Formats: sequence, C-alpha cells, structure tokens
Amino acid sequence: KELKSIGISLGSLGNPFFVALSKGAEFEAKKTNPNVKITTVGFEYDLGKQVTQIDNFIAAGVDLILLNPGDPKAVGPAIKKAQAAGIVVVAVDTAAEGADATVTTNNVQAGEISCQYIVDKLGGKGDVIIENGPQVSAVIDRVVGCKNVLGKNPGIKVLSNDQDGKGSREGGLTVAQGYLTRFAKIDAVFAINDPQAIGTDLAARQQQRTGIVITAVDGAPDIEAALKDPQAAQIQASASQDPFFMARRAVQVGVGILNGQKPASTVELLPSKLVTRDNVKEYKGWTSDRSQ
Amino acid sequence: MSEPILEMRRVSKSFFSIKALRDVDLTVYPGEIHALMGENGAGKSTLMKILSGAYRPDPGSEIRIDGQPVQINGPHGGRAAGIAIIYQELSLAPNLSVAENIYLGREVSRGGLLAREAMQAGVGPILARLGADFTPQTLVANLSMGQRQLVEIARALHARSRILIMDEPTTALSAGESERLFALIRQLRAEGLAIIYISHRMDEVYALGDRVTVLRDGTLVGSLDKGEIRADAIVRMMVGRDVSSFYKKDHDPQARPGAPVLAAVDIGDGRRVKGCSLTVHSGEVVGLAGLIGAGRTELAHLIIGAAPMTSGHVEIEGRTVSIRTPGEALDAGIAYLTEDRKALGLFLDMSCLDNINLAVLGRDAKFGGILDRDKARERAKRAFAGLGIRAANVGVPAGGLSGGNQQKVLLSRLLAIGPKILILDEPTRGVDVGAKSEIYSIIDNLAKAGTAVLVISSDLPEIIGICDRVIVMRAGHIAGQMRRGATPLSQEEIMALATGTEQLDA
Amino acid sequence: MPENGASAKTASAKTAPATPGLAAAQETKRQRTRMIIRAVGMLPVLLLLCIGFHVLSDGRFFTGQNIGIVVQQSAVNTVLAAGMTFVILTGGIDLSVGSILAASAMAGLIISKFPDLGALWLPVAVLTGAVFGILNGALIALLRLPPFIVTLGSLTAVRGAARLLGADTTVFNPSIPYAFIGNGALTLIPGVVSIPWLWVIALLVILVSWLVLKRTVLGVHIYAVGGNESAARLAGIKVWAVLIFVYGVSGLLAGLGGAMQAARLYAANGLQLGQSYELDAITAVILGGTSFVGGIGSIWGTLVGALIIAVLSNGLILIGVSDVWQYVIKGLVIIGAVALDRYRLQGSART
Amino acid sequence: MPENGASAKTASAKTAPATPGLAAAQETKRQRTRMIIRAVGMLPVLLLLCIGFHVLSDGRFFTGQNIGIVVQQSAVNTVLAAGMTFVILTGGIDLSVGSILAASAMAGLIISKFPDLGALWLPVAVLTGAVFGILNGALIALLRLPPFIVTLGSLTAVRGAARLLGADTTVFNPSIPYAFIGNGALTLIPGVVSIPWLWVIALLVILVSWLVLKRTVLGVHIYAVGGNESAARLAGIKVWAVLIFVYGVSGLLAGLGGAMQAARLYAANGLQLGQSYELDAITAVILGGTSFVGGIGSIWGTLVGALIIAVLSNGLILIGVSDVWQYVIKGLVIIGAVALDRYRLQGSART
Ligand SMILES: Nc1ncnc2c1ncn2[C@@H]1O[C@H](COP(=O)(O)OP(=O)(O)OP(=O)(O)O)[C@@H](O)[C@H]1O
Ligand SMILES: Nc1ncnc2c1ncn2[C@@H]1O[C@H](COP(=O)(O)OP(=O)(O)OP(=O)(O)O)[C@@H](O)[C@H]1O
Ligand SMILES: [Mg+2]
Ligand SMILES: [Mg+2]
Repeated sequence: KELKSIGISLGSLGNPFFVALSKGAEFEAKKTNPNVKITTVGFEYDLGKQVTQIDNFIAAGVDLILLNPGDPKAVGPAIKKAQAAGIVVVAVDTAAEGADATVTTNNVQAGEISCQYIVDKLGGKGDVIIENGPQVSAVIDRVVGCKNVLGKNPGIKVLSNDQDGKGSREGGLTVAQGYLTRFAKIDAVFAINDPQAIGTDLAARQQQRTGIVITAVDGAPDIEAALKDPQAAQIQASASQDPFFMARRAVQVGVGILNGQKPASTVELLPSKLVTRDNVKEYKGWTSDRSQ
Repeated sequence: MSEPILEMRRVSKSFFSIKALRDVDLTVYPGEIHALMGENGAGKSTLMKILSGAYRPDPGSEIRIDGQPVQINGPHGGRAAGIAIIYQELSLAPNLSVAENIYLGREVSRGGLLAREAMQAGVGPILARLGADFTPQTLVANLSMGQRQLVEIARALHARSRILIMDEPTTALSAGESERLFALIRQLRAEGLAIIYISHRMDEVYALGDRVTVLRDGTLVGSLDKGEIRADAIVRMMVGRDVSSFYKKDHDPQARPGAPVLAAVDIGDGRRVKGCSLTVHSGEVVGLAGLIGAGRTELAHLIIGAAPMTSGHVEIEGRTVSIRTPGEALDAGIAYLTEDRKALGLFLDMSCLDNINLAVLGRDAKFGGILDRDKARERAKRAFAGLGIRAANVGVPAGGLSGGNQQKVLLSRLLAIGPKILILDEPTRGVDVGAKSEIYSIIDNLAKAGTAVLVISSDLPEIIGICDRVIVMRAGHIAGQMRRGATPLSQEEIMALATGTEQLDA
Repeated sequence: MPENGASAKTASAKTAPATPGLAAAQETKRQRTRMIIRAVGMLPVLLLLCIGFHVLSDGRFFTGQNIGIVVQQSAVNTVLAAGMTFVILTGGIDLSVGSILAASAMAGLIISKFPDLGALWLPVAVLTGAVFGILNGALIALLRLPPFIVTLGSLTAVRGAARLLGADTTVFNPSIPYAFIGNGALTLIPGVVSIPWLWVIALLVILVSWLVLKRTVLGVHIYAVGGNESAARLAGIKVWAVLIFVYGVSGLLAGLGGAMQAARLYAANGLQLGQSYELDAITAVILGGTSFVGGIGSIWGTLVGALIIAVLSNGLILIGVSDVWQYVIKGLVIIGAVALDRYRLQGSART
Repeated sequence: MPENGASAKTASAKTAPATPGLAAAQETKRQRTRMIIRAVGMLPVLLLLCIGFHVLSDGRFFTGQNIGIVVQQSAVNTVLAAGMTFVILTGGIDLSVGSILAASAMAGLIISKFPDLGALWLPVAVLTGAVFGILNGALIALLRLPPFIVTLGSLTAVRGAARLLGADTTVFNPSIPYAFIGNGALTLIPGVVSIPWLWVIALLVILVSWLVLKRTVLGVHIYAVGGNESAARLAGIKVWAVLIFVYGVSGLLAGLGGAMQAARLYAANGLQLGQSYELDAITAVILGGTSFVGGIGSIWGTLVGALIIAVLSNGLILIGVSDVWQYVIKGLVIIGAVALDRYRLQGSART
C-alpha cells in the first residue's frame, strides 16, 4: 500500500526538537512517495486539541498518523478510533497505549546518563537541584531516571525538584535566579531540557556564581553552541536525542505496518548518547544534513 | 385639610464628608401638587431619592406615610410604599424596548415565561395618553432625549402609585408635550394622588403648584401656600437675595446689523432633516424652536460635522466651507454646546480645569505639545469667577458638581475657544434661576461682542426672552420664522408654527 | 396629540399626502430588517468558509463524517461560549472557564473511579464548575471587584486546584459511565442521520440559554444590567443576584464542558486541559455580535461564532495548511470576519 | 466638593461669619490626601508582600542581589504594562503584546546575526513592534473594530509571523551587540550600588510615559477619549489619531520588551517567547488602579502592579513553594490585593 497522506501531531512546533522531528518525518515520507501530503500540527499540550486533531486527520483520510501523545494513556481512545478508520498510528518521543508502534528516546536512560555525569563530576557528594519542567511523560521519565541515579548515591542531596522551568530559557532563568538566592551552595543542576539549562547558566553568570555543574537532556543546537562556548563553562553535558532519526524510524515502521510487516517489538527505544564539552566536536546535531 | 399622606421629619443625608441634607421636613397631602424648589445642589433630588429608596437616610431621619412610620429599603420598598419617581437623570436601559423599560423590575410573566405581548399592550394606553409618537416595541436607544423623557414619565405613571415624584420632568420636553403632561398631572391630582414636582421653571410652578417648599444648601427654608406663590418671594428664598432683570437683553442687532456669519443652505441628512436653510448674523441671537423630535439637534449636528450631511452646504462669512468633523467646525469658528451634557459634553472623571481647557490645550501648548498648566489654571479660575461656578476648587472632578454648575463648566469650555458662531442646544436645561440669568447675561454679552448665537431651546419663555429672531422647525423642515419687532414674540405663534396648526386656521 | 398625529394633520392640510402611520411603520420595518440581519450575523461568513473549504479540500468538507466531526469539535466551545454570553451581556468577562473546565473534569474523573459513586461523576463535574462560578460571582457582585481581575485570579488559582486534584498527573478511566455522550451519536434515521451527543448537548444548552435570555424575567434583567446598571438598580432589580447568576451559569457550563471533555477523552489532566479555552469562548461570543460593553447580543450569534472557529480549525487541517500558517490565517480571518460584519451592518443601516 | 464652596458662600451671605475659605481649604486637603492614597495605591500591598517574603525566606529577600533580580524580572513586564496603560486609559485593550514581543525579538535577533547590520538589531526590534502596534491601531481607529477582537486576531496572526520569521526554530546569538542591557548593571557607586540596565530602561519608560500622560496635550486627550469618547469627538479631539497613537506605543514598547528579552536570553523562539505576557501586563495595570472603562489611572500604579507580580514570582520560589501551589497562591493574592484596595479606598473616602 502506498503512503499517500500523513498527519503529524506534535507537542509544540515552536520547539526545535519537534521541528527536527517533523523534518525527519517529511524526509522519510518523501523518500517513500515524493507526492505524499503531509500535515503537521502542534497541540500545544492540550489533550482536547490533540484528540480534535486526530479526528480531523481521520476526516482528511490520512494513511498514517505520527503522534507525539500528550498523555500515554489518555489518547488511547482516539487512537482506537483512528485505527478503526484503517489508519496506522505510530507514537514518537512518548509511548502511547494502543499505538501500532512507538519510537522514542529512552528518556529514563537519558536522565540517568545526564545525572550520572553529575555524580561522577562531584565525586558522589554534593547538593543537586533537579530543575523540573512541564509534567509531560518525557519530562517525568527524565526526572525518574535522574532520581534513580542520584538515589543510589547517599552523598548526593537533592535540594529541590518541584519548580517548573516551563521548558524555556526564560523559565529556566527565572527559576534559577530564585534557586541561587535561596541556596547558598549548589553544586549541580540537572535541567530537564536544554533551554532551561542555558537559562540556568545565564542566571549563574549574572550572579557570578561559579562551580556549578549544569547538565540537561536534548542535545539541541543551542546547547551545542554552549558546550563550545568558553563563557558558558558551567554547562557541561546534555544527553542527546536524535529527533530526525527518530521520526525517520517512526515513518519506516509505520509504512512497514501499512504493508503488513509487523515490527518485532511495538516499542522501539533509541538510546541516548551523552554530549559533553569533550566530545561535542564529533556530535552531529539536529540540524546537520541528514539526507544520506 | 385632610391628613397628610407623607411626612418627612429631620431627614439628613451625608455623602462621606458632605452633608447634602440637614434635618429637612416635608409634609405632603393627597390631592396636592407640591412644588419643591431650590438652587442647583440644594438637595432636592437627594431628598426624593431617599423617598424612593435609592438612598438610605442618615439615622434619626423619619418618614411617615399615612401617619405610619415606614422604613424604605431599596427601590422595591419605595414601590411597595406606593411611591413612583421620575429621576432627574434618565435611568433607562437603552438596549431594551420601551415596554421592557416601563415594566423593568416588575415584569409580567405567565408560567415563568415573559408575557411580552401583555406588557406591550399594557403600556399602549399610557403612551397614547402622553401623546408619544413611538411604539412599545421601539428600542430606547432609537429615541431622542425628549422621547426618552416621555418613557420615564410613562413608567412612573404606569406604576399606579399614590405619591408621584417628578424630578424636572420637562427639561427635555417642549411646550406642547409639557402642556399635555400638565393636564395629566392635574387629572392625577383630581384622582387624589399626591404629586411632588421639582422644576427650575417658574411658570410651571405658577401653573401647577398648590404649595411650594424651598430648600437651600440642604436645609429647609420654608413653604409657601398657593396664595403666596410669587416669583420674587420664591427666588429670594432660594438664592437668599433678589434676582433682578431675569432675561437680560442689552444687545440690539437692529441698531448695528451685522453681516451674515453662518448660513446653512438646504442641508439635510436624508433622514431626520430635510433641506433646511437658515442664517445667523454677527451680534444676533437666533432661537431655534420646535417640538421634540423636530430635528433641531440633528440639524445642529449636521452643521458641526457630527453627523454626515447628504445635501446642501454650510457657508461661513459668505464662503462655502467643508466641515466633516466637530474638530473642523471648531477650526472654522463654530462651537457647539450639546443638549446631553453627561453623555456628549463633560468628562465626569476629569477635573473642571481639564474640562474647561480641553478645546484650547493645543493652542496654549508650549513646544508643540507641552501643557501650559499655569495658563490653564488661570483660565479655569477666571471661568469660575466669571460664571460663578461653585466648587471647592478647579481641580475637583466635574462629575461631583451639581447640574447647573456642570452646565457652566461646559459653557466655559466653549467660551474659552472664543468662537465666531456659538450654537447652544438647550443651554439652561436643569439650571436654577440664578444660574439661568447668569447664562442669559453671558449670551447677551457675547452677542454684544459680535458673536453669532444660535439657541436651540424648548423653553418658550426663554426663547422669547433672549432671542432677536426665532426659527421654528417642524418634522425636519423649517416651518417658518419671525423677527422680534415692535411687538414681542408670541408663544402662541411659535406653537402654531411648531405644530402646524396655523395652516388649519389659514 | 402626539407629534405624529400633529405632523400627519399638517401634512394632510398642507401639501404632501404622506400617510401618517406610514413613516412609523416603515421605520419599524427597517428596524426589524436590521435586527434580522444582526441576528443572522456571521452566518454568511460561516457559509463562505464552509464552501471555500469544501472546494479547496476536494470535496472532503461537506461529508457526513466531517460535518459530524466539526459539530462535535465545536460542542465544548459552544457550551463555554453560551455561559460567556450571559457574562458578557452584563458587561463582564470570565477568563476562568478553561481552568474551571479542567478542575471539573478532574473532579468528575476522580469520582468516576470510585466503584459506588461512579455514576455521580457527571453531576459532580457540573457542580464543581457551578461552585467555582458562584465564587467568582460572589466576589464580583458582593465585593464589587472588577470581573477581569477576579476571573484572572481564578484562572490561575483554579488551574492550580485542578493540578492539585490529580496530584499533577493524568487521571484516566477507560470505563467511565455515560461515555456515550463523549463519543456516541444520537441516531435519528438509522444509518442515515445521526447527531453526536456532544452536539445534542450543545444545542440543548443554546436552546435553554435562549429561553432564559429571551423568554424569562431573569433574561430581561440580565440585558438591563448590561444596558444600564444603575438604572437596573433603581428599578429594583437585584443586580448582585443577576451577577452571581451569570457567573454561576458560566461556571456551571464550564463544568458541563469539563464533563463533555472527560467523556470524550476518558481522561483529564489538570495542566493540559482547557488551556486558553477562554479566548476561544470569548471569540465565539464576539464573533456572534455580542457587544463587550454589555446589553446587546444574542445566543444564536454565539452558536455561529463557535461554529466558525471549529470550521476554521477543521478546514485548515483538511486542506493541509501548516501549523504556522494556520495561526496567521486564523488571526486574519477573525479580524476580517468582524470587519466584514461591521461593513455589512453599515451598509444595511444606510439603506 | 462643590456644595461645600456654595455653602461657604451662602453662609457668609446669610448669618454666620463662619470663615468661608476654611471649609474649602479643609476639603481641598482631604481631597489631596485621598488622591495621594489613590496614587500610592497598592504600595502597602507591595511592602506587605516584601516583608512577608523576607521573614519567610529567613532574610533572603532584602539582599541587594535579590532586589536586583526582582527588578530585573519585573522590567520587561513593566515596559509592556506601561504601553498597556496607554491603551487601557482609552478604554481599549491590547492582547497582542506577547506575540509582538516575540516577533520583535525574532526580527532583532535575525538582524543581529548579519555582520554588517548587527548593531541595528535594537532599532529594528523596536520598530517591528511599532509597526504591528500601528496596524492594530489603524484597524481599531479607522475601521472601528472592537480592540479585543483586533488584538486577539493579531495575538494569533503575529504569533504565526514570529514563528515564520525564525522558521520555527530558536534563533540564538551569544554575541549579540548591546548584550549589556540584558544582563549588565549601571554602577552608581562602584561595588555598592548598581542598577540593572533592564530596570533603568523600565524606569525611563515609566518616566517618559508619565510625562506624556500628565504633561502634554496628547496625555489629556488620551484621558478624555477614555473618559467619554463621544464627548471627546464632539470637543474636536482627533479620536482616531489618539487611538493609533496608544496602540502604536503599546506595540513599540512590546518591541522594546522583545529587545530586552533578546538581550537577556541571547535567544528568541517564535512560539515560546512572550506566551501570555498580555495577562501579566494587564494584571499589572489593573492592580495599579487603572480602570477598565478608561479615563482613570496612573502610570505609577502600573509600576507598583508590575513589581507586585515580580515579587510574588520571586518570593514564592525563594521560600520554596511548589509550582502547583504557586498557581493557587498567585491567583488568590491578585484577588486579595484588589479586594484590599477596594476596602482601603472605601475607608479613606469615609473619613
Ligand atoms: N451620590 C452622591 N455622592 C456625593 N455627593 C452627592 C451625591 N448625590 C448628591 N450629592 C451632592 O449632594 C448635593 C445635593 O444634590 P442634589 O442632586 O440633591 O441637588 P438638587 O437640588 O437636585 O440640584 P439640581 O437642581 O441641580 O438637580 C449636591 O451638592 C451634590 O453634589
Ligand atoms: N441616536 C438616535 N438614533 C436614532 N434616532 C434618533 C437619535 N437621536 C434622535 N433621533 C431621532 O431623531 C429625531 C430628531 O431628534 P432631535 O434630537 O434632532 O430633535 P430635537 O428637535 O432636537 O428634539 P429634542 O428636543 O428631543 O432634542 C427624533 O425623532 C428622534 O427619534
Ligand atoms: Mg436634582
Ligand atoms: Mg434636541
């Protein structure tokens, strides 16, 4: 069966991560069929809106839906409806109940390696802040991973984990400014994504606080730049994701299912690799040319 | 005499630090028309609002109805006590129909559903009795001021009360409507209602009043019985001094005929105003009379560019000018005093200072836009002194002034402009006798100085008293005009023109 | 006699034979025409949009299925906008409906998981909304606080409450009672015509709102308060009661919206539900011709407004417009629609 | 008050020699006190919050550094709220400031990456904002469309434009010229007193706004349009020009806010930047005592309002309140502050 039309519903298209995702999907879909019609929409973290979008995809008669579910469980019924209309649904970035397949970064593992880096850097002892973000499952998983690691190290004290940096530079900056005033000694900050890490670094630099190890998850272009920037020395690592590849895999799997090839496992976890100041030169970022 | 239906004893009312009423007594008998008089801000409306339940009096005040002490709690309480009121400030909901406004707060419903038809039918007779030219279904927003006043009156009459309060009901009415209203009031008196009638028009008080009570500065000055009602006595009680020569008219256009300054040629808006022409000469005071809804206000709005003109043109000093906005009218030397000072004239939250200076700020400004505050203050103070505006200082918000003083503030703004042509729409509406005579003398002085003045007024004695010439409008047309000659202008002739009855006689 | 009679009299006596009643009758008729045009309001815009999308989407718009989807999508917003209409008619505003919707959906879903109480989830959700709404109303009516600030405060506070209710997680119940209202349809002619239950509810809400606004005393009082609050007070209307009522209704309908959303999603999330729904609801009301200053407007306009918003969202996806351009186009269409309406009304007033 | 003057006059004319000027003088003094209380407005609430947070945070609030952070965080909102004050004073509203801020920041950052034009990024950002603002104003003033709808439309459309500008990615420039305005401070006494540049800009904006509003003809006209638009028109004021001006200013200041934000973050993202800033700006204005119906309010109140919001955000993080409870508390404090203000004004009016 040929892929004629594909609908993509992602968290928020202003986020470079999802932009890279949509590009990857587009690339792979165009490879399968140059005339494919692609509709990409952002659901702005509104469950109702996402279900609406799925309904619209059904009405538009797409063959494949690529979904970054707002909630792993809550979109289940909508997915069922789409499947009932003969549409293949593949979840990306976050697992979704009932989806034909899921391709996602292993967010728990990403949180683990990012925080393991902190533990190693601190020698297993110190005061750490988990700078939380919007409570979506990817973020929750990262925090879970981070806590897994930190919990294994009794020398590490988690000062706080209940502030929302809104996933943005600005939010990270604001929250970190509060943290830095509130706590005289902070040894490390784990930010749930790159923009928050950069905001945190800006706050620390502004208050002339040094010696804080900042790590994050994503491996976005701006963290790449930061990891190369000697002024942002406190940003030390980010557990990278590969949204472009993730989306390509998702489309491949989807097209496979469309043609009757069941994947070995419904959930495909892509491991995350840690990008540090040492290896950033070799890192191929989200925006690098991936058409090979 | 029979037992009093209403007794108010030691009624006081303070608004925060201001004492609006101090120990006022008022006694009203059934079957009498009791006129309540006093200068602007004397406390007449406040006293009546206490009676209607809109305000709560200070402790110690006492109200008795039929000899029984009553507590009037809120508008419902007033209504329950058999009191109906026409408020001075129009209190209608413009988005509702005439019938809905009349029934507001006591709607008729059947089985929980609104009985619209019944309500519309219910107001029909009362509207007919008042001679209203609109239907119960008409939206109040589509009515003119005068028509709205009729709605207010209809509402009060419709409430079938025993005590009827009318707070300046004729301010927006012209002679014809007023006469009809008076007849109605007399009829109600005959039916045994007690009517409290507030007005600044002396002739109305003569015509109607059985008794007059005068307030000054929130205190009771005294009452006069029918036989004692005389203008000089009332005025002295109100103002505390004699007001001589009420209508002042020193200027004489015949002695020194000025050139035509304003000429409207065949102007119309395709709706209310149909091809009207008029001229006003320098140093002349021209009256524009007519029934309510005759289109006088609309005509003025066309001249100053507040409404779009569809035919005709305006000439100033012989030159045709194009005026599309009130701003352009001001630039051309035409200043206009609106009939609706609250809605279209004043900025109630702004200081008197700003209100007075608003139109000339740009002219005074330094460096192309910086306020000249000294000049403004100076001008406002001069206006206060010159027109006798009563307020603590020029910095108080205009909304806090009594009606007459507000009118003078608005007038000051126009005078500050120093216009060639002044159009005054109902300039003394709601203004007390003292202030009225001051306004008349201002008009007179302006004319003497060469200003062309057009006065739109529904107050015929006023038109006759101050105008050199009267133009009468009827249903959007100029019905005719008459010049003051050897004989004074006559009220009958004007009315005949305004209603068109002269044609029948002819 | 009235002016009209007078002018008639003179007219007949003078020159023109202009029948006396005619002018007034004409005026009334013109008024009525204008009122109908106003009530019809944005309908032409809606139709234009529908036809446009149908053509551009190669005929996918006007299919039974898609129409079903559109009305279903408009349902929740219609319900919220109905409540908003009450509020805006009094000259107020309710920014908290999105948050109240989220809190109500959470409360409902939590109750639905109790085995014994499960069936009560629907009334609980609606009631939760009503309680928040009445709180808003009480603050506005009794303490005389500005509606914008009060409901902005509760926009924030109730959002927090919604998140607290679920401990910041998604509450999920695949076997929620009455789920049919979320996804089922009422079959009228089996296999041919069926109406989504969500839409049935929305229509009922509109109908009842219309009844209340146009056929009851309370309705007149709502319009009166919006038209001239002090006049309403002087006429003895309990303005405070009217205000509490309208905010209560808005809250109650937000609660109903929450229940509808919960039945549709089988799930609720304190953070991710109802974000910025207030803007859509307000837009629907204003598109529908209700005036911000209060006192003027109709519930049918609101329905049309809500449909326009749903058609826009659906149509733009249907014809494959990208997300970014959807923003731009939606914004411009909203402005354009109101501009068109203004122009149209002017035209009709002129004739 | 008027009648007081009147009573003074008649008193002297009548019986008592009661010093005529005295009552008036007292009245004037009382009035002035009331006016000062009104102008001071929410200052007591602000102080209360500061002291409360200082105590609860074990003395961490009133440190030079933290105060620096608070004022810095309030700066952008202060600038937006200043523009919003102009708009609300005319009785309008501008919902698009957040989107305009984002678009301006994007435009600025994009320009800043051109080697030759880099230094022009700041004026470009500000100008971008002004252009969008003037567009809003033109639609509102010339087509007479309701401000809420127009700016709601541009909230959406300009957001789309902002995203298009950056092709939906984050644009960042770690070496943006004039970065000092984002993170640097103006040193007054070396090592002792320094003021963040962001705050210096915000204060300048407030000062200039105050000058315009209180010391120029235009300012009086703005108040007049807000106080009574039809009276303003009849008084010869070019209402359309005033409206275009205020929306232009609001847009321009949103552009400035975008520049400040860009200099602070070295980056901008068309979607995420400035989301729901309009609500914070409006809240600051209303907390500051400016009336929604227009014509009443002061720019100093707005400054206090913006500070209250910043203190709340900072203080709640400082004392370690969790994100969810921050929502609840913020909402309640906003309502409480306005309620307190209402109560306080009543009290002062009574005495
Ligand atoms: N709500 C109010 N708040 C404060 N002061 C008020 C209020 N209502 C009336 N006043 C003041 O009380 C005094 C009496 O006002 P009132 O309206 O009763 O005068 P009035 O005799 O009806 O005057 P007019 O002839 O101009 O209608 C005035 O000085 C007025 O400023
Ligand atoms: N805002 C309005 N909308 C619609 N019709 C109006 C409006 N204002 C006035 N009219 C109508 O225009 C006609 C002329 O009113 P206008 O006010 O010009 O007359 P007027 O002679 O000045 O009467 P008045 O003494 O009542 O002011 C009235 O019949 C009225 O119905
Ligand atoms: Mg009065
Ligand atoms: Mg008139």
